Amino acid sequence: MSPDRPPVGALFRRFRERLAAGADRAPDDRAAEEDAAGSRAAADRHADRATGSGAGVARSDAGAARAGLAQPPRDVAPTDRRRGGGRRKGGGEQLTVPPAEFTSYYGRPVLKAPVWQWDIAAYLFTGGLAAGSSLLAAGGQLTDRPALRRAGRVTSLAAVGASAVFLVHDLGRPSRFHHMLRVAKLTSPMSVGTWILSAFGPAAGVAAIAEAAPWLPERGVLGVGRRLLPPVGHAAGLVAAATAPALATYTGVLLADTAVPSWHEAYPELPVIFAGSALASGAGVGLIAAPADQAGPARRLAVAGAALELWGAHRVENRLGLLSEPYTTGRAGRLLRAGRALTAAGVAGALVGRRSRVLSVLSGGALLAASVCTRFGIFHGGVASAKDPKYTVVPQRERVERRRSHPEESVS
Amino acid sequence: MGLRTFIEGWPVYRQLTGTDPLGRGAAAQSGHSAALTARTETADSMARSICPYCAVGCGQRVYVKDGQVSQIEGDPDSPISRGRLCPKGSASKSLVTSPLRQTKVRYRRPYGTEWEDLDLDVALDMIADRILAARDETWEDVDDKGRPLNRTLGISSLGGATLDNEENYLIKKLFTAMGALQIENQARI
Amino acid sequence: MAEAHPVGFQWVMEAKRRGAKVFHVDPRFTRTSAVADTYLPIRAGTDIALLGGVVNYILSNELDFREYVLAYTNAATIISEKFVDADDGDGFFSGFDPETASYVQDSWQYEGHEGDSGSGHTAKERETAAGLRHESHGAQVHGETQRDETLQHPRCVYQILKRHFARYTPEMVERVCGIPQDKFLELARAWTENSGRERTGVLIYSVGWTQHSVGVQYIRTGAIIQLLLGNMGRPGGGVLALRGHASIQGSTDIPTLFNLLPGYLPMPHHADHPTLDDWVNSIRHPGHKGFWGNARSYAASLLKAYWGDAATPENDFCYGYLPRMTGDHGTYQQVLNMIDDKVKGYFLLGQNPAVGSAHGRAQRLGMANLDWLVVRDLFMIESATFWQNGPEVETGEIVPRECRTEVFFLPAASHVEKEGTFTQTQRLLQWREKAVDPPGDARSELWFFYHLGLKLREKLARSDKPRDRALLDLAWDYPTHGPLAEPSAEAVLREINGYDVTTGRPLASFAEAKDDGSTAVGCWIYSGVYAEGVNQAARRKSRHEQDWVAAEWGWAWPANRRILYNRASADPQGRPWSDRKKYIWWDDEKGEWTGYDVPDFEKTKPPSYRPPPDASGPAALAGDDPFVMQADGKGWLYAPSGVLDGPLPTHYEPAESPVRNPLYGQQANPTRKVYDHPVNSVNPSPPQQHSAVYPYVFTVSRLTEHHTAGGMSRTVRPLAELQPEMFVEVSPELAAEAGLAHLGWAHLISGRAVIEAKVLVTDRLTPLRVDGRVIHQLWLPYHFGFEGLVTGDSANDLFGITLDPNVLIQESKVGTCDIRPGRRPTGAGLVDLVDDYRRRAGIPPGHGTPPQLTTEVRHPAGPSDDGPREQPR
Amino acid sequence: MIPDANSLYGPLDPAPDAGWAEAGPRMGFFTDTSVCIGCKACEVACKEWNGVPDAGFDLLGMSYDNTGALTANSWRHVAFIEQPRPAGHRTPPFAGNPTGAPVSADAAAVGAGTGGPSGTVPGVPPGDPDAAARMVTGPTAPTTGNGTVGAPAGANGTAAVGNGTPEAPANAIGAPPAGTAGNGANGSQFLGMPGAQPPGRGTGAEGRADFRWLMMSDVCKHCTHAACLDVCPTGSLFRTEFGTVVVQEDICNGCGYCISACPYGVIDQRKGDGRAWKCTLCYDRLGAGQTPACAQACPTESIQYGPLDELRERAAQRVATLHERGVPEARLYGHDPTDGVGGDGAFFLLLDEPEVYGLPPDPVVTTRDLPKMYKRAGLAALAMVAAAVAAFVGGNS
Repeated sequence: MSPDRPPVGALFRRFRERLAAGADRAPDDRAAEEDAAGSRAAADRHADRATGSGAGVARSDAGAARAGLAQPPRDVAPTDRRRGGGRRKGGGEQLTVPPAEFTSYYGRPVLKAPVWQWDIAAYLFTGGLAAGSSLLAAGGQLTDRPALRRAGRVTSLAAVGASAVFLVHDLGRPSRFHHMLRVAKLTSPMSVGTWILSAFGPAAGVAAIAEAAPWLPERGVLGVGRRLLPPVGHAAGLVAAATAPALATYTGVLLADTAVPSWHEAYPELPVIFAGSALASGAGVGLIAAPADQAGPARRLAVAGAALELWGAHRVENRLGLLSEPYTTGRAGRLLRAGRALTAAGVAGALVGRRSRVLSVLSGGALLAASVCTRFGIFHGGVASAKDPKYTVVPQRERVERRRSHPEESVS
Repeated sequence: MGLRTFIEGWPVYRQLTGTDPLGRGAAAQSGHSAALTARTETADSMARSICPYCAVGCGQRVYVKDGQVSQIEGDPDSPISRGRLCPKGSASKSLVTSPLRQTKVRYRRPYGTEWEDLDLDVALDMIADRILAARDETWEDVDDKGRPLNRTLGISSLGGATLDNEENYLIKKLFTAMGALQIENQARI
Repeated sequence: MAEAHPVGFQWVMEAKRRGAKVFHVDPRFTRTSAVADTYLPIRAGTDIALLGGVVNYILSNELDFREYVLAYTNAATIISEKFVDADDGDGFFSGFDPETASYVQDSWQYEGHEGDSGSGHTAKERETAAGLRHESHGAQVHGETQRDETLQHPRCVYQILKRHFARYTPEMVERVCGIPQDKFLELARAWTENSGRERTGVLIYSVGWTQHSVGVQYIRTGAIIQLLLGNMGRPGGGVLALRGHASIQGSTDIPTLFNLLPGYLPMPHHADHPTLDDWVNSIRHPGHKGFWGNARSYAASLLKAYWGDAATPENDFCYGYLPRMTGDHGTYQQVLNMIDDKVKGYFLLGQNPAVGSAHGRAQRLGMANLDWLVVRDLFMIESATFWQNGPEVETGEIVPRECRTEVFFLPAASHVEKEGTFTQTQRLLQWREKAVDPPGDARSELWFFYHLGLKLREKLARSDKPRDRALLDLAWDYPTHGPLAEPSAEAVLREINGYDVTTGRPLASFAEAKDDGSTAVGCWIYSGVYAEGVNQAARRKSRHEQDWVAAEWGWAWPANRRILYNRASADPQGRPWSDRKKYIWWDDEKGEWTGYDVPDFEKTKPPSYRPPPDASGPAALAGDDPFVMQADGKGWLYAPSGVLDGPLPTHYEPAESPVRNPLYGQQANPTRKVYDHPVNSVNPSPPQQHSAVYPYVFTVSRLTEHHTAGGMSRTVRPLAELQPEMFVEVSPELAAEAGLAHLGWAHLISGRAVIEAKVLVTDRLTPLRVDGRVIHQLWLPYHFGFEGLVTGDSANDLFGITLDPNVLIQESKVGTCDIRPGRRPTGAGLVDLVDDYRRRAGIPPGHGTPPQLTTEVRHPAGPSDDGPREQPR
Repeated sequence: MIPDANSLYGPLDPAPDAGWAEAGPRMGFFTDTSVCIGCKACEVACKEWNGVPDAGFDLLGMSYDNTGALTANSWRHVAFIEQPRPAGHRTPPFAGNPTGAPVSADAAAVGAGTGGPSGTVPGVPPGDPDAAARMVTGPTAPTTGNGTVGAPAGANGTAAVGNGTPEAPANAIGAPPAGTAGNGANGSQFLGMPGAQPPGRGTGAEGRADFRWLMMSDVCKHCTHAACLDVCPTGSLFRTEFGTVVVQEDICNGCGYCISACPYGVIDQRKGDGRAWKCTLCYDRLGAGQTPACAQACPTESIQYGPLDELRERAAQRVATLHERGVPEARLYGHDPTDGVGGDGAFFLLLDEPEVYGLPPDPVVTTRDLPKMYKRAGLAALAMVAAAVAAFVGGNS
């Protein structure tokens, strides 16, 4: 034995510590955001790893525990069952809650996390913004609120232009963006979206360009344009508005039609959230751009949009059992909470600040920011759920077990 | 390409007119995919070879296209391997086409710190000179009792066991004729 | 086998599918163990104890296949009364000569043959690895032997065997090998129950078995079991060697080995073989039984092939041109001579000793001390760049500016860029067709040596020195083809096969070889590979178009036989032992041997044939003597000659072992070869002091993903990525003891080197309880070196040089070391660490030689530290 | 042609559904892990044939798996799982050896922390140590911590005897591990109440005796209902006439949708290339009537290629045989045409739960719910329109 060798017991402790350190390296920043019960669970979990004692009981998901569900079915088809108090604790039932204990190959994710970068989340926003503002524009156009129309159309074009940039930029092979037009696949929300964008984009573009008519000279070729553009723009604006709802909501399907657990299971809500978010962001544009006398519809849109958005977000944060967790923790949780706050502030501001231009602009900004937060929140929530095998394995395992114990109720 | 062929080649058109309305299969196939075939089918020639790694002796088929090895895979006819190969045998194409393979003679002069280039013929000539010099310097005609030795112990050789029998035969024959006795092989190791 | 020969392993899986039981014995749990029915972890270096236990189990329970054993083995033969067994000699057989560390074998002989066995003193054989020449045939025995068919005679082989192995009890197996008795009995039971008339069992070893100081005796023990159980010469039986390189069998058949000429003819020895007649007679032993009677024809035909027209009966076929051995000229002796500045030039032909040979540091220091070095390889291997990137450069032992070795690196042609034959592990010659031309300056060895030969002859053309005659008279005129003037491999193969020198007709078999200079045969055992002018090795008849023996795929030596000694697949009367296991049998109507394979017997010699008393050569073998290459036609349970370290296998501890030999006073093989050289050292083993400095047993072997020294795998991307780093596998218990962390670094220290590796702590390794103590083993892959896509320290650097006496193969499958967490020191600190360990282990600088003999009195209580130290050789 | 009623879910012969009116029998893989020897010939043969670049040179410490996962640069992946658990049909490998508590769980936990960029996007991320530990010991297992506590108990015993030098009668290591070691590792019963067994109450088993080493060559499943294919917006992913799913490298523009859609985490984007890659089941070789490269290379016929119907039959027989031979844990995975993806074109015989091998236990193709999703989107869109109309019509300012 070498004299400079450290004592043996100490050496093996290093091995253990390395293990513990490995466990600690795993991202676990949820604890801070948990409510009291949740944070205790998380702390326990942390302690488990650090000390190596205990048997991993504490891995129940906080949402389910709060709900006091005996056996929270984590993959159930969405229902409208309302939650209970949400703070109820204790009770004999809870002991039988199976912890979110799961197995995977070296603890690695079963799924590949989405390769989409921030630009897809940004597109979710700009696409919604384009849709919302084109609705606003069309409304303005039909109810003769030129400020809304103008702002809506210009924003819509800018947003749809940005969307195109984001979408192409996110491609692994941007030069092949036109391959999107090779096929028209109903089974592919992205293909459907491509064709929607193909209809919406030019229409929004023409509508926006039509806004330039007043600046054109009165004579000559451009003069013809000056005369023709407004009616063409009106038509285009209506076309854009007609496709706008599809544009705003298909993105919900786009995310939901994946194996990403928290996206897929949220499929009933995502279109709603995105529709609401689109309306709210469109309303935000209206609030920013329109004089107070024209901003009434924008205020009402803001309220409607916020309602849809908040309702949807609340649902995904609570209804999905374990799969709600990614939306309430970490970056997604922060974003969604910020979005909620901003939405509330924006709506409040819009309603209160009826006469204040400044307040309206601020409210509009808040709504836009809220929409950004919501989109990024939903996006990151899904990504987080794909990265952690727990969200893949636990619900599926429960489904298997359920089927095994109740073969007659085969889950379809 | 005329507009008509362009449109007829457009998968959306094929979706609408063909058997694949969902665009999942026949309609979505690209021209490139439709024309795909195994490159073993289009090889210029195929040599029947044996895996160079372990001693099991698995049959290999070596496909050549344009003077380059395009694929090496197991020979299904072989009663030994039945067409199968282990990871090493499967990597044979990478072995023979590896960019790390040396294809130029390299020379390190005494006390040198870098490799230099050298012409193959020159190298062969230099080696021959050195063999003869070493042999002359260390030649043993007879032992101390006058019994013949006929040898040099100034030259050694160590061969790998991936050499062919024919190669080993010539190596042994030439070295024996030059009196070089210390000829060894992986078989000793 | 699944680990290193996965494609061969398909047949094991096939057998398993049909109900075969697979036992796997290995120090670590491998991919083979994963699918085996039973896995037995064993202490490295103790296989003889395990197999000896099986022999004892068979004999003490009389479970041998008695009819087979009686008829086909030398079980009934009576041995000289002078013979003293190791059992009585505390680890020594009679006749040991401590001066030369070798045996005088007279007392080992069959009764009545003590003087004329031709073996006698074996010091020279030991020096020249003479055991190797028995690869194609057994040693000689003269005349009739005395037998006791009842096997009751106390000096008959059966009884000697029984006594010798009596102490290899299950308890002893457990004590020595660390294999629990239950496990051992499971193996012994299954082996015996699945052998006999209706069933056969096969023993498969990988050639790590040969890399022991008792390697040959390992295989002997296996062969004894298989003979006792009647598993030799029968389908589904045998002892199968899984050799590790494409043509390593070919490299011994047509040897590039110092002590052999093609076809296992010995290289002449200066003292023993001054003339052709002396040489030939030493091979064939006039008057002896068996197939060596024609040795003169093989020898004369070889010389004729070498020197062509110059070789005539009058000049003894230029026998005088052959260089002579004076002792050990093996590769390790060469390397030590290089260090001592005795060697000028070195050729490395597709070989990488800087990584692949034991004691890498000695290899590299030797190469750094040459005048010139020629490396021919596909890749820039460690042996070509030792002067630039070797570990000794880092420690300052090799300074590039001071290293005089002139290095020529010549790129070689790959296996698809040339044609020729490999001989694989099953003695099968398979021809490879050429697919493409080699790139750039790359050339085949065939090209290199042919053109080198031309160049040498050209330079010597005007020489009148006698020494140059051998080169100038050499038959060296092979046809060439193509722009590169590549010599014809087929022409060389034809010469190997042999031909009639007047007509040029290729010989059909070695039976046609003549001793009058009318035939030239390059390698007599390969005669027939070019029969009828057809390249038989190139035959590729699909397996779907022939029977399961597949005799028309390639060509197996000798005479295209797929199972050797297949006469033993029939009973003495020539009938198959059983219908299930029929293979070769006597067809009474046709009066010949027939079956699925080429009979390994004279085709028309009936089972009832009995030789006349004065017969010699093949005619002296009876019709029920299946082992035709053995002089008495019997399978040798007991080897009266031919094996240098004992007629029977005996368990000796490895040269480096933490354990005292529990069986005998003699610790290690007394005849093992050790070089007394400053660079070489052996870690102390009990009863020497300080063996605890190197407390752990380590063993090395292959990974599926890599090949030998890594030159053909660490350079290949899809392989390199699969095992990208050097690692060491340790058991959790050892990890705890030594403080190692999974994926952390560790360094291992032996008396020669210190290397570092990443740690894999795995349940696949286990400590063993050996003789009441817990022994930890660790395992390393030996594929890594400092060049290539993935690099790492070389495991072989840890080994010293200790050789098996029979074949001079190094013990590089077991050694002792210490392991410590963290990375190794670099530079001078590295040398200091090794020196520090050596100092504590009592290995004095410059003296590496351990005692050859263990003479202390054993303390039954356990190991003792106060035995005598060094024993001068 | 009207799409099949089961076009999105349920049993289906996918090739005719994808417009291949003349399609032959559906071809696929059956991977029998019970005969896999983990040689990785499949990985290499695949790379050689398909020109797949290397996936990086990282020692992962995941037993002999240095590939890590199926990625764009590894279309076959051999998984290695070391388990101190009985193999059922054979003698315990370490019975009678002086072993302490097993360490596989701990080693796996360390291995879970390795990984990183591997030539694909986003690479192989590190895993969860607890889940890794459970992979080794099974659901009955203690957590990482438990296993780790056990090991030093034995180790400390040795340490006390003088640094473990061989002179010492170092048999302490063979003593029954004190403390919590072996809790469940040797097959103690899972009581359905994790944590119900207090720490320290082990089964009392003496060290690890049993051990098995599972190996399994994973590959793209070529699902009957292939989400990757259905969501692909360019038609790059398509169903071949053999019923397999192939990415067309001349079409793919790297939108990444397929990667999120795959319920098995198979398809992946290649860094620097941008396109998605995965097993093609050697579409080019199939077209020439040849066997895929991996199946041809596989030495032990662990990977079998053929008409799916035949393979399913063969697989069922194999499972029956294994059950007879005392391997009750043998089960098929992905063979069932009524499962969530309509059955896999590449299915497996496993010796443990699917998630142990990194497979999802009950994958469902996401497009099963696509009609419902569109419906919800439509409702949301209507709500949007309604809201907009109301906003403009209903107000007065």
